[in-house]
Amino acid sequence: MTNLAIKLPGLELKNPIMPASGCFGFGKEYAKLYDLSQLGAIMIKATTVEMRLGNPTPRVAETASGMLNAIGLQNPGLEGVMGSELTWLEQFDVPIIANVAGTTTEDYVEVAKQISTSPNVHALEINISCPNVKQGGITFGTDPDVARELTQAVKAVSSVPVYIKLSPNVTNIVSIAKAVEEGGADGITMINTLLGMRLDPKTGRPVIANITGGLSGPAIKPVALRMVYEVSRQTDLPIIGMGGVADVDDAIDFLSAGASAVAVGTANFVNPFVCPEIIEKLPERLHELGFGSAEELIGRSHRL
Amino acid sequence: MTNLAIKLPGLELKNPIMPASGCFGFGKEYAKLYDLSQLGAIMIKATTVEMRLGNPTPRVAETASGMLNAIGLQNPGLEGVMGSELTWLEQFDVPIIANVAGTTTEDYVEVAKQISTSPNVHALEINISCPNVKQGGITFGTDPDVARELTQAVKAVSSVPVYIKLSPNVTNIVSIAKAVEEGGADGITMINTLLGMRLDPKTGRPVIANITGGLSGPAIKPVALRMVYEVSRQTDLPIIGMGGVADVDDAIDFLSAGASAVAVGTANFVNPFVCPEIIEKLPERLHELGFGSAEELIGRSHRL
Amino acid sequence: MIRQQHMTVVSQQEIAHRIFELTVEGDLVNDMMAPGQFVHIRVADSYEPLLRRPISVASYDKEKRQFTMIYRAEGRGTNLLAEKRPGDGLDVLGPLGNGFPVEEAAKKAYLIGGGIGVPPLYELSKALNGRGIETVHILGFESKSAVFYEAKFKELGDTHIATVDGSHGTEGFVTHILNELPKDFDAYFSCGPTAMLEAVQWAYPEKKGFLSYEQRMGCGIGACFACVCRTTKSETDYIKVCSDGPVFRAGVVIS
Amino acid sequence: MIRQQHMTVVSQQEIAHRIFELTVEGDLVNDMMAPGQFVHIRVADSYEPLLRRPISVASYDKEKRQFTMIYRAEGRGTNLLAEKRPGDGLDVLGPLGNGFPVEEAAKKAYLIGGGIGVPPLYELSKALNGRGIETVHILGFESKSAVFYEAKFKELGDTHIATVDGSHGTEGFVTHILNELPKDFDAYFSCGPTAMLEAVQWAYPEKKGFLSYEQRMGCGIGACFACVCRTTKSETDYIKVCSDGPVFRAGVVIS
Ligand SMILES: Cc1cc2nc3c(=O)[nH]c(=O)nc-3n(C[C@H](O)[C@H](O)[C@H](O)COP(=O)(O)OP(=O)(O)OC[C@H]3O[C@@H](n4cnc5c(N)ncnc54)[C@H](O)[C@@H]3O)c2cc1C
Ligand SMILES: Cc1cc2nc3c(=O)[nH]c(=O)nc-3n(C[C@H](O)[C@H](O)[C@H](O)COP(=O)(O)OP(=O)(O)OC[C@H]3O[C@@H](n4cnc5c(N)ncnc54)[C@H](O)[C@@H]3O)c2cc1C
Ligand SMILES: Cc1cc2nc3c(=O)[nH]c(=O)nc-3n(C[C@H](O)[C@H](O)[C@H](O)COP(=O)(O)O)c2cc1C
Ligand SMILES: Cc1cc2nc3c(=O)[nH]c(=O)nc-3n(C[C@H](O)[C@H](O)[C@H](O)COP(=O)(O)O)c2cc1C
Ligand code: FES
Ligand code: FES
Repeated sequence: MTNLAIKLPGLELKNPIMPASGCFGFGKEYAKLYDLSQLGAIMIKATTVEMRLGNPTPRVAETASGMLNAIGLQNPGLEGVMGSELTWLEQFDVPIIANVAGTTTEDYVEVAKQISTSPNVHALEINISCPNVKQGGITFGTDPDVARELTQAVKAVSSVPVYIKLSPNVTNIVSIAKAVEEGGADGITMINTLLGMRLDPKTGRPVIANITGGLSGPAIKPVALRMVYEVSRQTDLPIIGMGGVADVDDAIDFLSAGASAVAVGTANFVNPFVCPEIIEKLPERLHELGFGSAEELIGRSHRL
Repeated sequence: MTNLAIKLPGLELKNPIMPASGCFGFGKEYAKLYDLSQLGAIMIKATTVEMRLGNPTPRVAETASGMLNAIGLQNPGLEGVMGSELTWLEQFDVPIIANVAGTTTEDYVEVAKQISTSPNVHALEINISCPNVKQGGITFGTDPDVARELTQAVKAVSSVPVYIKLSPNVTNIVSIAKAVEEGGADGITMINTLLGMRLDPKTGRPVIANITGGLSGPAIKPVALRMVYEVSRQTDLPIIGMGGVADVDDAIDFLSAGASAVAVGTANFVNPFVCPEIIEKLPERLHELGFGSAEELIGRSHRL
Repeated sequence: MIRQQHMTVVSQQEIAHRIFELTVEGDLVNDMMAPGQFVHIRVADSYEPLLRRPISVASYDKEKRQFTMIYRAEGRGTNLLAEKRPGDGLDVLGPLGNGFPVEEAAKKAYLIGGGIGVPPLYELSKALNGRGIETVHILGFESKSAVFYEAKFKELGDTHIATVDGSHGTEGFVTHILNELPKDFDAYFSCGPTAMLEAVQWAYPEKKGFLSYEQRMGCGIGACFACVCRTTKSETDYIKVCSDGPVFRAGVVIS
Repeated sequence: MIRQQHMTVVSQQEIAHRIFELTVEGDLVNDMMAPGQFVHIRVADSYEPLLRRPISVASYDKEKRQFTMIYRAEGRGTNLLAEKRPGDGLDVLGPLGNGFPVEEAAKKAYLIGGGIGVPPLYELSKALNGRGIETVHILGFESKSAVFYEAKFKELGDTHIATVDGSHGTEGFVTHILNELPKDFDAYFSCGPTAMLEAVQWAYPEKKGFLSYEQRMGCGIGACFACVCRTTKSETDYIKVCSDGPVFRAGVVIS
């Protein structure tokens, strides 16, 4: 029997596959398609203190093997998420990773403190890297000192382990990773989207109302993989890797690069069954490759 | 008549389309396919003081809508390039932009000084952004101060205008652009490749012998376009834009974003006739869009 | 229930300039519930193009397990879709969204469509006629070459055509026709460009109306928040076109 | 002259397990000059997969303007290629590279191939036989199910087959057969995995040999420096497999 289980701070995962934040809402829609208890975990949509309506539309645009989005952290706010979304999710046997966003340190602290007390929230993912909010968000993820301090502040109040979600839009991602490690982070999730833009060749106007958006999907996989590889070699933190995962071999690649678990974002829109499909194929693929467990594969590329 | 001509420091371009450095060698191979005098300009392969053999193979790997390369600046060296390649190119009525690379400031200065005296070299493109050389290269492009000083040093010795080629692997590309503007650069070319990686899912090994490589092709176009847009709004330097250009609408997009001319890299491998094809289609497309010249389109997205 | 199904192309035909009628077969049709629903189509087994394309159901036949779409081959995705031939497979996610509430019409309904907003009105008209409701069709197109289904709509009721260039029917927009028609209907149903929907709402502020909206989509099922619109209900209220719509009562959506 | 041409698929057949024989037609064939040349194929009109795929010419017929390739459907690109049907178009860049120098063989030649390195040896054998040269074929495959063209080679000369699993012919590698054969030939030609080329060179240090190499390619025409190998000539000498090769004299390339 191939063992898919992975143990991470706060998380006992049945398998290393989970939907990425913002690409799965709070699970309700996908629950109509399959049993969410199959998933390793669920990363829910970013939660902010107050409800947010996000950016004007169009909010998405297609690009070659990728897409841009500028949703802008639309969410029902801390009360809405804790009151209705998380409670609803309790019916499933699946750990929730709550994605926390804000524009000030106080915002992050407030959300982290409260949401970490929800019984099914087993870990926090601190989104210091969303490119689609005008203030705050992006700078937290690009300056090591700011990232360290935010990590410390969140760690001080969280009742569950804290994962920091890194932005790829930086010169040196290892320096940010090391800073959050120093700040006491329990793990890292990476990568968030690359900042990009699409124009309408007819009008010359940006297709996304917000002008720029975050690039995700298979197009960014090489960048994501390189960053996971670098960070996993140079820090001791466990990594939940993501960026362009769309099939079982992509998941294998992220584990090989050094991730301990893998999140699937954009691919859910292309194939809503992608997560259970990868989970189903993983044991056979591991067996073919000569591995008895998913765990053995982690960081395989470093050992070669 | 639609006017395609563009005037840039040192360059009187018949049209705004040129092959990007490293994707066209020194023109010999493509000269067998079409008349190089059709091109707006030619950006030749990076030249270093001494001949270089580059990295071990495999040097290329395909990715979703893109490719990775780690050629590693293989070139015949200053003497070889000036002696045989540039002389051979004199038969064509096309300005050459010489791509200059090195590992120390002295290297860059040496190549810039000499190669800028070649009669058909009308401008230099200083490659401070190649991700595939182990020392030097990459850091020049990621630190504003270093970039400024290198620009000054090269400007001091060059007999022709100097364009600096920016790396996209930075937190803040505008700060690098401003630094090279202060350093006296005549223009900017952007973007070079994004640092990426591919693994073989069977073995877990990196496909590229050099482990990481530079990501190019349609996958990176959204990132390139966003950066051209940002830099063109915040500096006064003319930009030669590139990154994923593969058809006439891509070229339109880069001009709209603020580039004054457009370079085509990876697409030459997919369609070796891509440059003359874009040049041929440009007048009709401009006419359809209601523009009388390519120049009018430049920066169109800023004015909307 | 929403399914993702590998359906089979039964027929594909160009019925007007770059307008294609595509019929596919599969069990997914069993779950179709109302005219105005749509499907989300993956046009190629490639990452480029990556996203699915939303296309309305123009008509369906549960007995034959077939449904028909009508679409304009315009961009990358729809042009690839136009290459499908009978026997080819097609990856369809659906049925999605809520359709037109046929039970809201009492005696006579106006069906107002523009361009590629016309197709869902066909199944709607059949359904209304099936309930004994008189339907009047007011359809706008770019020009004569883009007109389709005129005869089919005529079989179901009075049909008025407007073309922007005047090459067929009335010159101008559907609103030019609406101005000339009596207001003796009890409900209207409309699908087309947002500007048209706005104009139609303005024309009949006192009538019961149902409008089908378009938005750029990601998931198509309500999870990604790509396709939202604010509503007139409150400052903080919003709907998702894909899962709450695409059909909404007139006066609700701020577009 | 190198051309980029939209050729037409004449036939496609699976001739062994996941091994396809594909014949296409077009003027580009007129420029083919020697067995061992290759073409660079764009398998889909999409950016994914992006790059062309290098495939050897297995045989060509200038009168019919047709040439044949034999390839293994393995990864993304070759699997898409395997979906092409007669009548479909195919974007081919070629002919590329320099082929085998048939004039270098005097009386008797050994043709040593492994797996998907076997195909170019077929046209080569025909050309050598056409010049009155005796050919002996030593061909290695994974297993019986992967063997192709055995009968065709037999028509041209002695043919020995090795399979790794022993399911057909000699068990093991081509070198196991070479050890048993006389060395009464004047030239050998080989194409296959690099390890096999190395072994063959070691087996016949004193003979005249020509080897066809593989490398990952970008442009396929000599411009991008993706496909280089160092040579035995000097520390700084190198060749490009695509334009200087793919065929080189034994002892030249450091692989
Ligand atoms: C609910 C709904 C029902 C629709 N029904 C029909 C129909 O029955 N017939 C028909 O011809 N068209 C219909 N459309 C519009 C259709 O989805 C677009 O024409 C199509 O997505 C364009 O894709 P493309 O590949 O041709 O264009 P591209 O420009 O390549 O598309 C790029 C991206 O933009 C999106 N996009 C472009 N135009 C639109 C648009 N108008 N609406 C939403 N997304 C868009 C695409 O889906 C894709 O993600 C409908 C749209 C919606 C939202
Ligand atoms: C000169 C030459 C002649 C060849 N002739 C034949 C032939 O006649 N029949 C045949 O079956 N194969 C031949 N090959 C190998 C063939 O090119 C690869 O099998 C093919 O490119 C694999 O593509 P894929 O899409 O199936 O695999 P993928 O794994 O999707 O390919 C990914 C990338 O790697 C490259 N690649 C993968 N394997 C190889 C390889 N072995 N050599 C070069 N590039 C590779 C691909 O071209 C592509 O760019 C030849 C290779 C060369 C260099
Ligand atoms: C529509 C959309 C919404 C997203 N929203 C969030 C979010 O709320 N919080 C967050 O941390 N990341 C968000 N992301 C980023 C993803 O979680 C993920 O990091 C990124 O998309 C890369 O993975 P992918 O290529 O698999 O999509 C969003 C991505 C998309 C496409
Ligand atoms: C094979 C290859 C070699 C390259 N060599 C160089 C080089 O020598 N100097 C340089 O400045 N850029 C080099 N580049 C980068 C390109 O000039 C260009 O900036 C980049 O590829 C993005 O454009 P594209 O997406 O159109 O390829 C190379 C790119 C490729 C793919
Ligand atoms: S398209 Fe994703 S919520 Fe509507
Ligand atoms: S593949 Fe480009 S030089 Fe050989």
